[in-house]
Amino acid sequence: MSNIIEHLPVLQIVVPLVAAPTIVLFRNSTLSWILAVLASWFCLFGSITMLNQINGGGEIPTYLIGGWDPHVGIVYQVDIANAFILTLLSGISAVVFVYARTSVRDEIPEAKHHYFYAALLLCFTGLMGMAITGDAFNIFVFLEISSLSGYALIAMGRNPKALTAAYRYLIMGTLGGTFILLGIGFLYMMTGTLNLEELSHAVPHYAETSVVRAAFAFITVGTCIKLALFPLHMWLPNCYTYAPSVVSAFLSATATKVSFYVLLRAMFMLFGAALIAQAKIFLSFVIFLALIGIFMGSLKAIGQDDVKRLLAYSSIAQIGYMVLGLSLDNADGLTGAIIHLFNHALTKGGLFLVMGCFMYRLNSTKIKDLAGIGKKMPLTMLAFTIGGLSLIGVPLTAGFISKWYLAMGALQAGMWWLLVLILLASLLAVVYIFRVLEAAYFGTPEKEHDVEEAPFSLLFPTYVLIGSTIFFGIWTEPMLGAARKSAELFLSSGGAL
Amino acid sequence: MIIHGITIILFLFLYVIAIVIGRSRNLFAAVMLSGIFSLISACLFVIMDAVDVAFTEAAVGAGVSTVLMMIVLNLTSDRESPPVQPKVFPLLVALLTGGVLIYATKDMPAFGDPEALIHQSQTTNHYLWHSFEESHIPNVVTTVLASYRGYDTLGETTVVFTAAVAVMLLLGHVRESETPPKLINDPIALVGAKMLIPYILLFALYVQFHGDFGPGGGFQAGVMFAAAFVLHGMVLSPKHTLKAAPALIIEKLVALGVLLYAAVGIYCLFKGGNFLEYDVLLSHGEKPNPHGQHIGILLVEAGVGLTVFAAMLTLFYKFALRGKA
Amino acid sequence: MSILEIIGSVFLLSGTLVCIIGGIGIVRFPNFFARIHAASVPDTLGAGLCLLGMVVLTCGLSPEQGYDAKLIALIIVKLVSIGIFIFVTSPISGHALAKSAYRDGLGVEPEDDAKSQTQEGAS
Amino acid sequence: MNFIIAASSATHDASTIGGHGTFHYILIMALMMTGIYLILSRSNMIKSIIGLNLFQVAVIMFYVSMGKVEPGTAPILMAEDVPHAEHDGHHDEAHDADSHDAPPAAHSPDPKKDVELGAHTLDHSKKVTVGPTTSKVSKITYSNPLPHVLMLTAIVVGVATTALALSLVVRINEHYGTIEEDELEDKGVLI
Repeated sequence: MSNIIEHLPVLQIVVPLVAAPTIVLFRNSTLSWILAVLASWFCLFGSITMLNQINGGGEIPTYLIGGWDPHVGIVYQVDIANAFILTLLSGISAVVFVYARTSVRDEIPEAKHHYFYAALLLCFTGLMGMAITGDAFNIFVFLEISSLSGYALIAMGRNPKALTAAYRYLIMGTLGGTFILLGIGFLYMMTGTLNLEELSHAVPHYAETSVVRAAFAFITVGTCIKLALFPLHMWLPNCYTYAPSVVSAFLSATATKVSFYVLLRAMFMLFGAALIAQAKIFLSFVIFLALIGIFMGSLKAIGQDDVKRLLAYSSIAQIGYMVLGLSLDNADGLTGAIIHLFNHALTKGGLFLVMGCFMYRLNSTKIKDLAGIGKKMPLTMLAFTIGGLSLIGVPLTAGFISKWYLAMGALQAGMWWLLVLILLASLLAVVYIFRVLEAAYFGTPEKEHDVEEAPFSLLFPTYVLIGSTIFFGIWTEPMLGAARKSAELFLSSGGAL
Repeated sequence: MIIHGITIILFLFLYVIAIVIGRSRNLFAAVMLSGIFSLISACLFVIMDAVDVAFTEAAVGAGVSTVLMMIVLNLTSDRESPPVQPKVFPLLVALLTGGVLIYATKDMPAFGDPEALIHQSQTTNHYLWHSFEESHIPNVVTTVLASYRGYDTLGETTVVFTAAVAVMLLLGHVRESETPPKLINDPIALVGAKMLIPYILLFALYVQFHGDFGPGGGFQAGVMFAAAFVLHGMVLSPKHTLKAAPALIIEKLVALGVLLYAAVGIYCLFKGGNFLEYDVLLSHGEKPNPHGQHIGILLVEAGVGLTVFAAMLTLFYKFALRGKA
Repeated sequence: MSILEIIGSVFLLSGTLVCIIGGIGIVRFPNFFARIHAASVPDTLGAGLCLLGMVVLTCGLSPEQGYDAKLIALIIVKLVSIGIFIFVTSPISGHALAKSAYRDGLGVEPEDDAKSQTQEGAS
Repeated sequence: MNFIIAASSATHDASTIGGHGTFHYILIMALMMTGIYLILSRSNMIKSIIGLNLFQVAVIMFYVSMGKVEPGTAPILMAEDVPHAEHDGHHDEAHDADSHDAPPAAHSPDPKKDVELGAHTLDHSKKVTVGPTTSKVSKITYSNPLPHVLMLTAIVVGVATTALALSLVVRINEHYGTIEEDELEDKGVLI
């Protein structure tokens, strides 16, 4: 048992990576689901033990893959930020994979179930690989694994528009991935090493050279494409709307979050304050982009008739919040961004699972089809209401905590007008959430819905996620502590302004 | 550092090809030119001493991509509709990116400068002057690929596996084509192929195991194995190749290759080393254990070759058996 | 410039010359089937001559340049096998191209070319 | 052609083109620009995929040219760098170690010593006549093998992406009958 703990960092990736080909080998749908759930639960327990070990002041030794030293081979240096993101990823996937059983049987043809689960596991492996690795080029390799399986998963949506959405996402995603590859190449050219730890020590020496500045530009733009930050977000709405409900839930709660983690890692650890200090206008430009993203996302969300597309646009707005927290560049703002990453993953994952319940019963998520559904599917609608409140940021929900820290960060940075804008944007969120609630509870359906409540196998995982938004809204200590430590780690490594 | 004349000529070829690809509206010509583009870039790689990359680019870039694109052209249409209006935005993006790129060259070390930073780094130093000591393999690229950065290659084999799974997901259900593909009974091509296929397979095996001493290895060998089957499928018909290599078995081979690779890593765990630490294989305790490295690299390259062969063949089946829309 | 190098470079030059003639042939010949001849026949000969030139050049390599007899033999065997490979594939591909064009009903007259050109449209 | 000429003359007048030594990189970067332009400007999906290929091959070429050492050859150890290849199996470690110890002492951090992560051993200023790629024992310099390994990965990733994109194009063509993004946008399918 002890050596499993010792090899935990690499087993987090190897277990799901081995499960995927085993699934393709056995070609059986139930077995595939069981293997997927077991792999994600193993990773969940693994990352929780690692998080507790680090939270308790411990230090996870550097894991030398292949037994080679850091400057020769690839190493895993798991710190608080890694463990935080890993716990989030495996937590979300543990719930979503359990949910997938009935939802996949309803939306995906029987012959392709095992391929679907294999692709889901590969996407999970890729995201975990990006979150944990300590080697720059390794990030690109796992980025490609998660992206390729993501494109295929999105294209499995029943509506043929999913194909064009996946194509558009593929072209933009590959462009982003190649920009990241180019950025890594520039960094390697100037420092001669690919290890993130050595890079974070070597890059500040060359911060003035044009090569490192170009690397900064390419990595940031590449990550922002994957992150769907405002001007580069065109692919996201269609993808989340037309993808199968399991895939929308999984990707909305994990893919953009890992890209945000990579952006954090790059901006603070690799380039650090030396570069950001010089690029003062860059930070204000990023704040400007984030604000446009927030308002454009919220306004577009109000005008949507399909609830899934409404949630997709609201995701763009929430990503704007995270980038806002990042660009405030102080402890509170960064803590707000990291904890918002966690809370938004839970909230948006829960809301998309609710959409899966509606898809299961009504085969549609349009607002006019949901008219008066509150009476027929009360539990599902209650889950949507709680999730909506957390999205708005009502006190006692997780959303409130992150909005609170973002506001504190804004005040600390002396931008009180930002506080007003954050509150204004929350009001917009109120509008588009209540539009759905009003239709669901008070609307009158054209024809009487003859559906009954969503099955327990769908409702239980949904309530796990929705319940956790309340749980982490009240008992904030574990995750908030980890988020604050990660923020301090990022700021200290880069050197605060 | 003088730029060799041949490099300038080859770059000239590349520009001409890139521009003709952009302008020509016959997609068939564009696909063939993209294959030639890959081949000429492979020549450039040889000039820049990257023999393994040249081999892979020629086999994988020019070979597989061009074959897949031509099959897709056959399924869709090989005419491009005339451009509606010249788009300014793409030119803007291209020039902006180009501007940043050329700004980056301001402080770049000169091309081929031995004092450039990456040639001084410890990593290069270790790879060049200690890899033979630790693995007894002359081809440093194979040692770095399979042993020092073996985890990257595991990720890469998973990328190939992901592509195979994704294509199975998208084109999985074989639509029986309304018009059965007309059998091209061309005896001369058939006899020629029959003469060539055994030598292609033999050369693929040579490349698989020669990877330690010269350019070669799992990827190139896997593609060449698949190329032999693709040639058989092209000359006869994919249905005949299916008799020789049934699709179900090939799908299982894709999974088996990745499992073989991961199994070698996990076996190292059980033997007490870290993941993918070949030193513990067949070891009696001495630290640099070339025999363990040899076995590890051999098995790992076999896993890669298996996955790449089966994945490329699956891609060919899924595309070639697709009925015309 | 030893004698072997001179012979080798003569072969190389003649091979390239033949390929250039083939290239000119592709441009100037009237119809598709004539162009196929210009494409496949000279290239096979040109490649063969270049390979022969390379074989002669490798024979001229001396041991103190780091090439002992074993290595030179290996290089020559590789060059000869490439030659055989080209001698088999190049004519066959020319033949397959011509056969499929003929089966698609492409005539020998120049206007057949024009017809296929019009399909091509303003390229 | 205009942007190529503009690019190469924008920052370098003719005299320093060869001198500054980065002209080679500028040639590659112009290819990258062509690739990006092809991806974004062409409405035909297959043309965009070919553009994607061009862009990725150009990035691969950039990596490979980064690894080139001018007087060097391919990173395959030649006969005299391979200690006693024809030795009868067993190598006496002692002899082996000293004849091929680390490269010129001037620059050789002892790799066996556990490298403390913090201290960064290489500094840009120190010029070394004989770089580590030429060991003082052997006369041969080798190009840097690491970019070659990374690019083997990038090529395979490129082919995987192309295969996936082509299967999407086939499925889109089956549903909508066209592979032109403009026509798809007219049908309100692709935003």
